[in-house]
Amino acid sequence: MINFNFFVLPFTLGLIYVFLAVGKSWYRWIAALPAIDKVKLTNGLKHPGKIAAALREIFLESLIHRKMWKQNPLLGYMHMSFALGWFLLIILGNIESRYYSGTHLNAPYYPIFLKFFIHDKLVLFFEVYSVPFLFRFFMDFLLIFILSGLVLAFLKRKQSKWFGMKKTTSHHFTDRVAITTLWLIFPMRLLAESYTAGYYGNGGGFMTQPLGNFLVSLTPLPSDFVAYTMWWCYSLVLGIFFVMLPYSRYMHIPTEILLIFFRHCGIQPKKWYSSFSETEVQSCSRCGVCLDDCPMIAAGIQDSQAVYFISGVRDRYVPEEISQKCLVCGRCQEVCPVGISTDSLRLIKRREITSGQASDFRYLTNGHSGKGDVVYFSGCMTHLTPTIILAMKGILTRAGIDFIHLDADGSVCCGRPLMIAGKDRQANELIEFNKTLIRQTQARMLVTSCPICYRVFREEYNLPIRIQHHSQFLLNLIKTGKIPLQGHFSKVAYHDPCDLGRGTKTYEAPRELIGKVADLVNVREEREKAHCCGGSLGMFEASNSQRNLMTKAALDILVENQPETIATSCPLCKKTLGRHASMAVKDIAELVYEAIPRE
Amino acid sequence: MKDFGFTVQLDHSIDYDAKDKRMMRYVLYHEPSLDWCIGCGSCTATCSAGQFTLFNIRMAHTLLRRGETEKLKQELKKCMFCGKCQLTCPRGVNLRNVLLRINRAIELFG
Amino acid sequence: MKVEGKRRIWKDYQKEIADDRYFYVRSCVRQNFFPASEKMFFRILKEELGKDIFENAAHTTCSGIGYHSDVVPFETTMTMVARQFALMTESGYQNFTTSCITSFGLYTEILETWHHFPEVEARVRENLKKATGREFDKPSNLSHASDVIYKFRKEIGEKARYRLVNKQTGQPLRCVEHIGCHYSRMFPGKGVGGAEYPYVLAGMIEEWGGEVIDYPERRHCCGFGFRQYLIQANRGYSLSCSKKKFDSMAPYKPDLILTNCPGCPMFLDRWQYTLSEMEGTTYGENGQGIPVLTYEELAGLVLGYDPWDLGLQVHQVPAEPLLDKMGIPYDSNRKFLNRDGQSMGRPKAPSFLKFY
Amino acid sequence: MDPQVIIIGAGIAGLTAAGALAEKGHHVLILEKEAQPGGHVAQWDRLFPSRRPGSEVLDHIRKIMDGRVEIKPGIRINGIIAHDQDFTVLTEEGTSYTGQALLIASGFRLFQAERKEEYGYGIYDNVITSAEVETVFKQGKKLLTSKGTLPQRVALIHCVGSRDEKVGNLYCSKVCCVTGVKQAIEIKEQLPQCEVFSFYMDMRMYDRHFEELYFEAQKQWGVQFIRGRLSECSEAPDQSLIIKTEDTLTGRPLRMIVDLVILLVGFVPEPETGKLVEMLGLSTGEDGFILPSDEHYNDNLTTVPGVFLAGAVKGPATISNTIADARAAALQIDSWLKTKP
Repeated sequence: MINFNFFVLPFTLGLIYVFLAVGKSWYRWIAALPAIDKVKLTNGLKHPGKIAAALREIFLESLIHRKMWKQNPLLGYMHMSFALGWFLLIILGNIESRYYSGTHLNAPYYPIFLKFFIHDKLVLFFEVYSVPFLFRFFMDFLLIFILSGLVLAFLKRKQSKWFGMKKTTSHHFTDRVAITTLWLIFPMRLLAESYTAGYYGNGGGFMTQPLGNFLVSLTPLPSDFVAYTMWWCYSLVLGIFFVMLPYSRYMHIPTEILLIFFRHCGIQPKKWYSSFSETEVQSCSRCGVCLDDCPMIAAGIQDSQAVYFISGVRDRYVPEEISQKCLVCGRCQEVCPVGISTDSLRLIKRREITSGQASDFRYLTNGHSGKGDVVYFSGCMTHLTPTIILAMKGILTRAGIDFIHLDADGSVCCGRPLMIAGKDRQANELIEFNKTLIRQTQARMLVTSCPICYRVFREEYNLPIRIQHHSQFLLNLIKTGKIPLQGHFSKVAYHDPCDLGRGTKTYEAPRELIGKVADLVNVREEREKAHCCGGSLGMFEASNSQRNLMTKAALDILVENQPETIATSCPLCKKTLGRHASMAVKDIAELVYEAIPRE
Repeated sequence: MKDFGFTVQLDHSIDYDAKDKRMMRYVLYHEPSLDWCIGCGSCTATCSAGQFTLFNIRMAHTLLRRGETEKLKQELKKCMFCGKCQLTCPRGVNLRNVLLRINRAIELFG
Repeated sequence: MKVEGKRRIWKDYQKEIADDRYFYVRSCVRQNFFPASEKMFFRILKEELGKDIFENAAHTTCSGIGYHSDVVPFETTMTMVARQFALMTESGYQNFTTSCITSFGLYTEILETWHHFPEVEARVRENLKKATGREFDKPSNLSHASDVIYKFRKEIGEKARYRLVNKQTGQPLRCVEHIGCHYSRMFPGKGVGGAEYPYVLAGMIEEWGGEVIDYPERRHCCGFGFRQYLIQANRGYSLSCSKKKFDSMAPYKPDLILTNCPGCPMFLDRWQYTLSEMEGTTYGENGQGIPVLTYEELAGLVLGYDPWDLGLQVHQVPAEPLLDKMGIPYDSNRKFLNRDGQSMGRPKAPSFLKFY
Repeated sequence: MDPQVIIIGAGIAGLTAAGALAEKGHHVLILEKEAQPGGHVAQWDRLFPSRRPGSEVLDHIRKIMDGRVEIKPGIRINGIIAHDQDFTVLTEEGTSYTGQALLIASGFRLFQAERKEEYGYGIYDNVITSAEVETVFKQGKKLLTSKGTLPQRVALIHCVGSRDEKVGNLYCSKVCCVTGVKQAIEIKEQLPQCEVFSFYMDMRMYDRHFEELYFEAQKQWGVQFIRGRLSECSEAPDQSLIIKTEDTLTGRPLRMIVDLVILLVGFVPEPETGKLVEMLGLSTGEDGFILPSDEHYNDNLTTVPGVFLAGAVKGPATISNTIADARAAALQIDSWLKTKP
């Protein structure tokens, strides 16, 4: 028996093409990895534990879509039905083929078009527990599973609101072809199998058989001809889809697998656009989850979110405005199902734009900074919220800390504002300057009131001393009984500053600290999901009124549980929220200071 | 050329019509909020760099408007980009983008 | 341009100018750089207009240069000026006419001071009396020599042999009038036409057939400014002022610059040479510069005097192109001959400025 | 029957007061020197800050007054005789009018821009005043240069005749700043391609909605404000104007070529009012405007019983100020007439 028909050619050629194309890309990316990453990859692949972990993640994320489930169950189901359904269909199809052919060595198209080749193997409908019946039952079940996802996908495109999404992604031409063919694959399979089952009066499952009988009864044309045409269509859409895959968003499927391997081997994003960045970019499925969670949506900004930015990077053209129109708050990174480092990709792009710009900081001359046990760096922004400085100095004095206020006469910027604009080289000049100043103090600890400074001190300064944000430092003072507490605030809602929360994962210290002096009320979206206050230094392209909208959106969530005070731990957040809040906005240092009994 | 022991001094005044306005046009196109400036100087008063050197954002803006490119270039290098200026602006000018765009304009037309 | 608008302003700034019996005082600068101009003033008044003009050999500087250079105190200056008035009184004249703009400004300033502070006048009279034994009457009329020429511009115009018209094209010559700063800027009411649109030179130009051009830097100082010039290192400032004026007037294509101050013709003329040597820049057509004339020189040309008798050969910017335009004949061979017909020597040709 | 109240001046102040007095049943006569009532507002197109047509305000005021008040136009007053109980106003035409109360509402005159000689008004063709701009707009015409072309760049000059010792006016005329902003916007509305520059010493946006108008001019219309007073103006060969000012924000002189210079002329006392002051023995401030008997409590009263003041005779005032002031004057006159022995 020759299991061949010409209609399998489009599929077979497409399959060969997609394997070659994906293989070529994988090879290119791996070859382009920096030497250090290549070493990491080789070492990783020698490590079965890492491979197992990667495979587990591939199963959970690429097939089950776990993160997406967490984010949006409907969307999770939709993606899972496609990915897992199709995957199981292939597995089961192969087993079924083996059952019929008795060999593993089937042509790759054979399992796909199995029903075309085995329609003559009669299985009676009432033979419920026979093996072929079970195969047909589960194959039909999987088909329904996938088709249910397809219906959801179709509805999402038509009415994204039903999915609780404010915005869905828009697509390119190749994407349109790919998505059309992808959507057609399973309806075509359904029609081909059904018509075949209807024509022969057998061979179908619980769905395909009755549907086939019904369709045949309706169709005026000879049903064998219709069934054959459908097989051709099925093969064609598969073939076209495979050919389009490397040029469409669906490239994310094979790329994500590679990315997961990379990550498990310890490869990290670089400051420049590396092969790793390219795999990240290619792994974006454009699912649009980042759209919905972006604070900019509140300001009506809908063209520069991570998904659009990344697709621009993929197409090798990102308008400067798009690169600069982002708060760099990190929220999208938290929710991205693929875990793409969206902020780091954006900064890479910003570096390309601005890194060449000249700077001249020769006017900074080393003054004598004095000595102390603890060096307190208030930060530029904190100079605009002097109550924080007042509170911090009051607390430090009260606790009997030997401290020096390093930037009492004005701060030399920590460098992060420059870095967030892509000017790392220029930032390094400031970093070096500040490092010298800090070293001169011979302090054992650096405390700052500004999360922006805190983050860069930790990430870029390589200081040999402990670095704490004042939330951590104050908590420790309280825990060690260095400061007495008396007052108590009722109903305080805490706003996570982006750089402190998502930036340095400092979620608990401020909450614990507030717990010592106040009743902390819950906030619907907090910690990793906290909204940016809208004042972020990462944003360049938003107007004042747009920023105000973002601030108001963040405030709306903060005030849901009727707090009496909003607490935050960032001077910039305090200033931004304070502009629009109807209640007091205080830094946690102020809360602590006010709770200390007056001497 | 003869040396008489003295030189012709450059005209100190700004000849508006002789100046290159490309940088001004570029920055205003990309950051129209710059038009809202009333020259109050609060940006300059709060400026982090201004604590250490004669850096004047209000002046930089005016230099941009008048096409005084050379001086502007030297001035802009001193900016630390900290963003305090933007927080004090009474008119809500998006100053960090202004500074970023001026730098860009310097690259493009300087 | 609405000339009637200017006329309306001129009407507000008319001054009384004596019509005869002038007591004349010379200018320190002009005696040295443009001696022919002062001589011309005498010839025009006496020979052409038949007026009585007198000068006293004992008269001195008014000390204005010293005063404006902050080396002579005002008290001293006032006493020196009082002495000049005493000479006038002793000579039996009442109408005081000065050749120098700075003197004119200073005399005006002093008379105004005395008017408002009679005790100062009394003290000066006392000082003069003690120092020299002289007494004086204040002039009943104070004018600058250009005021006098302005007053008789019609009479001169009637006798004119040449007009400020380009012979070839028939178009009026385009003239820049540059007024000395001290003429009316301090006391607009004391100058013909006031400070913003002075008419003293414009009136002559109009009367003699030329066209006055108005350019942005017409109010700007020539740059002399006493101290700037006296110290060599500061001369760049002086030069820059003149350059600013030339650059500003150049688009209006002037045929000549007319001046009424000692310093202005000197600097507007010499600096054209200096600029050409320093920067290679020349003004006017074909590198010939823009001729700069005193009002006496211009009146003399109009009346048909020989250009070389008027001293035009000592100008750095050649006068020949202007003479050609006006159709005034001249003998190039006589240009560098002295009064006795002997050669004075021929100056070295400048590198850029045209030389005839 | 003799009128009870004679109002001098049929501008906004006189008409408003007349309407208010007529409503209270007084017999009012207005004497106006011009042929038409309406004063300056009748010449103006749209009013700041809302840009409503001036005619709308004028019509409204006239509607209250019409048919109840007599207006005598073309009147020149050459004498006022104060009797015990009334005043007799004598005119150049030989007629006389007697009334029990006199309201001086003779307003102001616009500063004559020719006096600021260095600006070249009346000499350079393209130097015009803000009043001329209003006329152009009121006629529904386009603002053009003297050659009839569309101006590419316009400079509005603030404080012309105001805050200037050199013309003897030390006071601020109050309305020119916002008029300048309003006209700048109107020019941009009419000629979007035209660059509009405003040269100011201070932007005095003191009243309600003024600052917002200023912001609108920057935000929506891109009007450029340069802090510096015009020093001098001269004409280029093509009749455009070369203006010189200090750009005080760079601390350097600035030179610019513009197609049109618009002088925002301020308020000066009306010379005819000066005669009334003499006739009645009233006093004026150093600014030449009439002084009321008390600047806070009795600012519609004068030192002469029965003589009242309303509007810009007391100094620069906006239209809303003037209307409110005229109503207040009407109340004062009404109570004075009622309590009169």
